[in-house]
Amino acid sequence: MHAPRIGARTYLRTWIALLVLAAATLGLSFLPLGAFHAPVALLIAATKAALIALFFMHLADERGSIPIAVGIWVLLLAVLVTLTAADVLTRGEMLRPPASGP
Amino acid sequence: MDSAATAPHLASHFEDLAKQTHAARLGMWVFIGSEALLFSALFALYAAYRAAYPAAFRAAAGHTDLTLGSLMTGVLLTSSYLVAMGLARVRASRPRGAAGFLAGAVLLGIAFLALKGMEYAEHFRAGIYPGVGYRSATLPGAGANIFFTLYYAMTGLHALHVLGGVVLLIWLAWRVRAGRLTAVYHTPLELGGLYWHFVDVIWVFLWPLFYLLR
Amino acid sequence: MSTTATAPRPAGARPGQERSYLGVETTIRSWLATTDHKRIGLLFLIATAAALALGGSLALAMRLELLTPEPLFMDDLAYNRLFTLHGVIMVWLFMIPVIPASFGNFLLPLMIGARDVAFPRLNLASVYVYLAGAAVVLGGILASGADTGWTFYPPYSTTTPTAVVPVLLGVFILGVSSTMTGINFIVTTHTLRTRGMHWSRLPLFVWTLYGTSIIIVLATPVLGISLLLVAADHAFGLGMFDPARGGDPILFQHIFWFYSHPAVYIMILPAMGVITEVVTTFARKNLFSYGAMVVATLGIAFIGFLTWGHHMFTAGMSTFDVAAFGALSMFVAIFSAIKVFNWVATLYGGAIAVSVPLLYLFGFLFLFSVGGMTGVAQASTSLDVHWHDTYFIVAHFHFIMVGGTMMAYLAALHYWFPKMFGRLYSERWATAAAALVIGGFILTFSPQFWLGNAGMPRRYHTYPAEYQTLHVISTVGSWAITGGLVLTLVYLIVALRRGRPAGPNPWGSAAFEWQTPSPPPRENYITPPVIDRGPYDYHPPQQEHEDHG
Amino acid sequence: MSITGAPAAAMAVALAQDPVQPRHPWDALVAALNEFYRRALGLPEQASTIAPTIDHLHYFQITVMFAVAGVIGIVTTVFVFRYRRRAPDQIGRRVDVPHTVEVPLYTGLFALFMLFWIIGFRQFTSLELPPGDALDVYVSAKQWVWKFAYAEGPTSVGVLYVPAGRPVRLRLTSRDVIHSFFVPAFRIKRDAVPGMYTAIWFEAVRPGRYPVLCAELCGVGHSRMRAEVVVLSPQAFDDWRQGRPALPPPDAAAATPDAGRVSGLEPVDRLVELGRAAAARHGCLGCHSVDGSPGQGPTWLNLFGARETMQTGEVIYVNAAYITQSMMDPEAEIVAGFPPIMPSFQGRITPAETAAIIEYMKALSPAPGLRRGREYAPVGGAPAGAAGAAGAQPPPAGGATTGAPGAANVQVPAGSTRAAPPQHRPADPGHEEER
Ligand code: HEA
Ligand code: HEA
Ligand code: HEC
Ligand code: CUA
Ligand SMILES: [Cu+2]
Repeated sequence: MHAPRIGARTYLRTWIALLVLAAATLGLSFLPLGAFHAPVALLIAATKAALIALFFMHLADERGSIPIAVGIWVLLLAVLVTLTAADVLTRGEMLRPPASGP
Repeated sequence: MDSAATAPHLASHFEDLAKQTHAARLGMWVFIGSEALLFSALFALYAAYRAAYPAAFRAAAGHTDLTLGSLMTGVLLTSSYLVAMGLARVRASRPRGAAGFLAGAVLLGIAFLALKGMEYAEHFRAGIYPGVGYRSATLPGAGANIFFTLYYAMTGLHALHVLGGVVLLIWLAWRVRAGRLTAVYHTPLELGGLYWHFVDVIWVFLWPLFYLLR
Repeated sequence: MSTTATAPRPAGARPGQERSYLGVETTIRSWLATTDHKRIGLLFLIATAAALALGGSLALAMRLELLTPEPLFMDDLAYNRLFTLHGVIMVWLFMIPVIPASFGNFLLPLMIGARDVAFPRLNLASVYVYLAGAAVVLGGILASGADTGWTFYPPYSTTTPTAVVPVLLGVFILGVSSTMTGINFIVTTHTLRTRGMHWSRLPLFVWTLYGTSIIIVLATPVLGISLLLVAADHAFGLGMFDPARGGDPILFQHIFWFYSHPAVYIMILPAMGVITEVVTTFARKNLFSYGAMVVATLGIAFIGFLTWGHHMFTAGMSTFDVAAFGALSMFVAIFSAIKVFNWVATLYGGAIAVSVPLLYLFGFLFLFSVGGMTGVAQASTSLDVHWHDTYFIVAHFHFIMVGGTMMAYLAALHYWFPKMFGRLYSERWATAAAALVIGGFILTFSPQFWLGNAGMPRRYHTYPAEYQTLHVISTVGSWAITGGLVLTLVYLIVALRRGRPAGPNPWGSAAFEWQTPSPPPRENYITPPVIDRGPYDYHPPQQEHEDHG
Repeated sequence: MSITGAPAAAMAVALAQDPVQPRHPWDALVAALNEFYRRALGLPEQASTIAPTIDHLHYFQITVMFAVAGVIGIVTTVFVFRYRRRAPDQIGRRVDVPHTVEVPLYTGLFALFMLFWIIGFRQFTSLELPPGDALDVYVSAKQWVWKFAYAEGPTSVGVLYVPAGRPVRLRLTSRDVIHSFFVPAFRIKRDAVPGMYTAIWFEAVRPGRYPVLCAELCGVGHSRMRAEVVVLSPQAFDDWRQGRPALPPPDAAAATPDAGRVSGLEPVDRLVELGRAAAARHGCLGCHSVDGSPGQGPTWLNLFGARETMQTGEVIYVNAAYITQSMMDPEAEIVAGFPPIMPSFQGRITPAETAAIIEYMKALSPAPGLRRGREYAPVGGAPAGAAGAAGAQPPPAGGATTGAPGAANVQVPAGSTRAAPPQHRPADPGHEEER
């Protein structure tokens, strides 16, 4: 049975956390982070997504099949992105479309 | 069929309402997984193209409107919160408050679409069209072109989802007001909320990819 | 819908059959607006058989054309359209829905002791979405038909003047339909199992449907987006993969195969489920290793997602990805090996009755193994450099799809025909047809391995004259297959009207779906059954009982 | 390898066909097995260094497959007979699986699969990595022709000339849609993708002609998009590449073949000059000398009107029709003492050029021999006029005639990594090089 453990108070906290994180990533985007730029921004985005899923979408309350399902699709998403990008990243210099190297 | 009496919403092939709601939620989550993979193909393209054109992508990301983008982020996050609150109110048997929250979310959703439209218009003025039409003088070159093609494809697909979500929320708000969704039975609201939050999650990733990673 | 006519006349009804799902209502409307999973299954059975006939006719025309090295009765463009439409129809209109949407819909609730699937109206909608998709595809064919191959590679697909857009959109809509089925099956399996139907007691057919559904739900959207991108490019120059604008056509291949490789497992997994049901019923014994079979099913479903790049070894993909996808393909193959081993081992110690479904099972075992093993050879990368896009590949996938899935489809048809209609068909004619189909198959597709070795590329309208002999053999074989299939159609229709009554359980099977009357009543089980054994348990309960899994 | 005459050339070719003399009985066994399998599997000849290696993996896997398929067939049959149902209500025996069978079986099978993959992938990398001294050829595909350009020097359409015994790296690209360069005899294939370069290499083991097929669907002409690899001896290749005949041409008026320079000559002389230019451009002079010196093919000196003995022993008079046929379908008649390596120029040479080349040959044969014996009639039954004879060979129906020689200018600067942008969509403002 679905026990609504998560209520209005959690929602409020989640919302505030989300806004804080958004502000943080916005601020960080102005700092000269160099190569860490993308990882940091994506990490924050992933955190926000996790917050939304856990509390707004009540994933924290679910047991069994639903968390497993979510785990699977996150995994597959990662696989698709990784192996596709890996192709472009590891092609010989010759095969890469020219243009803007870093 | 022990609990059949208490539940007019129970379909004959389910044992009880709890099972039926669980089935509905599971179905929704599976559907969301499907949706996530829909976007993931575009995320994969983004990653691959960014690997191919890193500099052009950075330059182009610097060209999108950060203010509008951040505003949209705030708008969507807040609307998500409002939808969650709407659900909390329904559960607490306070339909009036719930409908108010949902109406707020609808307004924010519409505001998001308006901002998106403004941004598109701004780009069009600069000659930044998707695909063949692309003719920006400030950002020439293959990489920027691809960046904006992806930008239109991903934000466009997302905006379509927002649009669908807005329609869904209007219908839900109306049903809540009409007292059709109650503390006992509010599965449609739960599912609609899940969908809206998912749309939010997608934006949470689009925002850095197209605005922040400059 | 012609099936209305096939409902048994109430006059001849046997006890318990008055309430059969076929008999409760017989109006056309009661069929077209039904939410009964069994009737929906039958609707899909008819629709997919029509698709098979259409796709098969295209194949026949193609084979006829290939009799001579130079054009025989059509031009290059017509030929290119022909194999494109053959591929599109066979894959999306026939093979993907055929077992899940027809037999799956019919049997899944019966097998788990449920009254229906979780979302019956969604189920009905999937029929109409399928029909809409089919209509759009056929509209595209009438408009001028695509000539891109079923793989729609850009930039050719975005620049060809033929009607690719309707075909792409039609396939997209068909994808929506199968997603609906997939969601339904997953939720049904999770929430509607009856008392005592633990996961470790699920029939293997249910497990394979479950695995297939996972693939459908998670892979189809990726196909959808790749098709939409190509359609958008063709229609208004979106240019996501346009090299003139810095796009990379190889990336399309990545996302296309991210769907289409798992899609081949969408096609084979339910077939494997059918084979498991058939082998246990006709050997009248437990499955050799239930646990290994379940693991293999899930393994195929998940690892199958990691091997898409093996279609791109010569495409200019990076060497790193070639290595990764080659190795991952070996991983997924091991699960199929587990299955083959288990089916053969299940025969050991059985009480085997050779009947028509079992004949098709033998066809499946042998042909699927050969097809799968050639797949493994292709996955060893260097050999695929020679074989890629030759008839060797055509032979590989027809061995698996026709020799595997279609054999399983025919096995299913003959195995569950009495369940669905309560009647028996003529064993003798059925045996003759099976011989024709299997023999014709071998005649049609074996020569194609040699053609591929010799370097005959696929999708070739004209070809160097030295390949002609093998092509002629192949064409002749295709006529034998056709003979067998038409014969099947005939005696099955005859059996619908005149077949001997089957009784509830003509094969003496222990499987759950045979424990209801045949054909089953509208609500499947009058009282929800309680399960106290595994699905392949032929042995008295007093015997020490254990679960495998 | 020095070629001192036509017979020597033939001998060299014969030798090259058998580069490794079996020294050990084991080698002979391997060679015999190789040949047996190759024929049984219908594989084309092994004309590249990598082909036998790849084929050996093929044989290995096929053998395993036959064994496994055989085991499945036999075991199934045995079980069906041994355990057939003897009474209608008979029930099978319950068999529970011992894990001691499962685990080692699957581990062993998996090890076998990995072995396939390890061998296969090692071969794959060797297909990817050419030796350092490879000759680069730029291959550019276009609906529906293949064009070949060398880093410096000539280009050709539809025929790839390469030397035997030297690694050749192909850098492929396409101007429109994806094509795939496939040489069955070399066991190589690689897609030509617009907007980028892909690469593959091979080393041909002996002179000969090998078909090239397009293996990626590229439109209506796909099945007719064929070409040819002509493997020359290294020396012949060098001669061909420098566009020079074995010895300086007798007529020094135009040492550099260049059609543009001959505009001021008399009409017939001009035709002769055009013919010489065309012969140089298409590489005829790489094989045929014009001064009687030996080469890959018979010399053109005094050829026109002469009697030639064919391999079949038949004697043929060389007239315009026969020359035309030699260009379009060289394998129809093979001159005695020469290997059948001359490529077909069908669809690559315009009728006007054919006429000009014949005029050139006539000019090289000032004293035609007596016209005796049977007039040779080409397949098409052509009149003896040069242009008419050429016209008797209709260009193939596909798009191959688009490869007019003048268009054979694949401008790929060596070392550039950017393919010429595809031209299928005129309005592409963004295709300029970035930065
Ligand atoms: C139902 C469909 C189906 C299935 C199940 C498979 C299964 C497999 N396929 Fe196939 N495949 C296709 C349909 C299918 N394929 C299609 C349609 C194409 C062409 C697409 C196109 O381009 O149009 C294709 C193309 C294709 C290619 C690309 C070829 C090319 O274009 O160059 C490759 C390459 O690796 C491949 C590999 C495999 C492998 C390793 C498996 C494995 O899963 C097979 C595993 C099974 C076994 C291995 C058999 C059982 C095991 C034993 C009996 C034990 C003993 C085994 C050994 C000793 C080897 N397939
Ligand atoms: C998915 C399933 C599938 C099935 C079942 C088939 C079935 C057949 N296929 Fe096809 N084929 C493909 C999938 C399939 N194919 C794909 C994906 C391609 C690649 C396309 C591309 O390159 O893009 C292809 C390509 C392909 C080619 C290569 C074309 C080329 O590259 O140039 C050839 C050539 O021989 C061929 C032949 C056949 C034949 C003879 C059959 C026969 O088995 C058909 C026999 C069936 C019939 C003749 C129907 C008769 C039935 C009736 C009249 C009614 C009976 C009804 C009932 C019993 C219910 N197919
Ligand atoms: C790869 C080397 C090669 C090239 C390039 C080549 N030829 Fe030949 N040619 C040969 C050989 C070897 C023969 C003899 C065998 C045969 O008859 O096929 C021959 C024979 C001929 C003959 C018949 C000669 C005879 O003695 O009967 C003619 C005519 C001819 N070639 C014309 C041409 C023309 C014209 C071209 C260019 C457009 C050309 N060849 C290019 C190798 C070549
Ligand atoms: Cu070029 Cu096919
Ligand atoms: Cu695959």
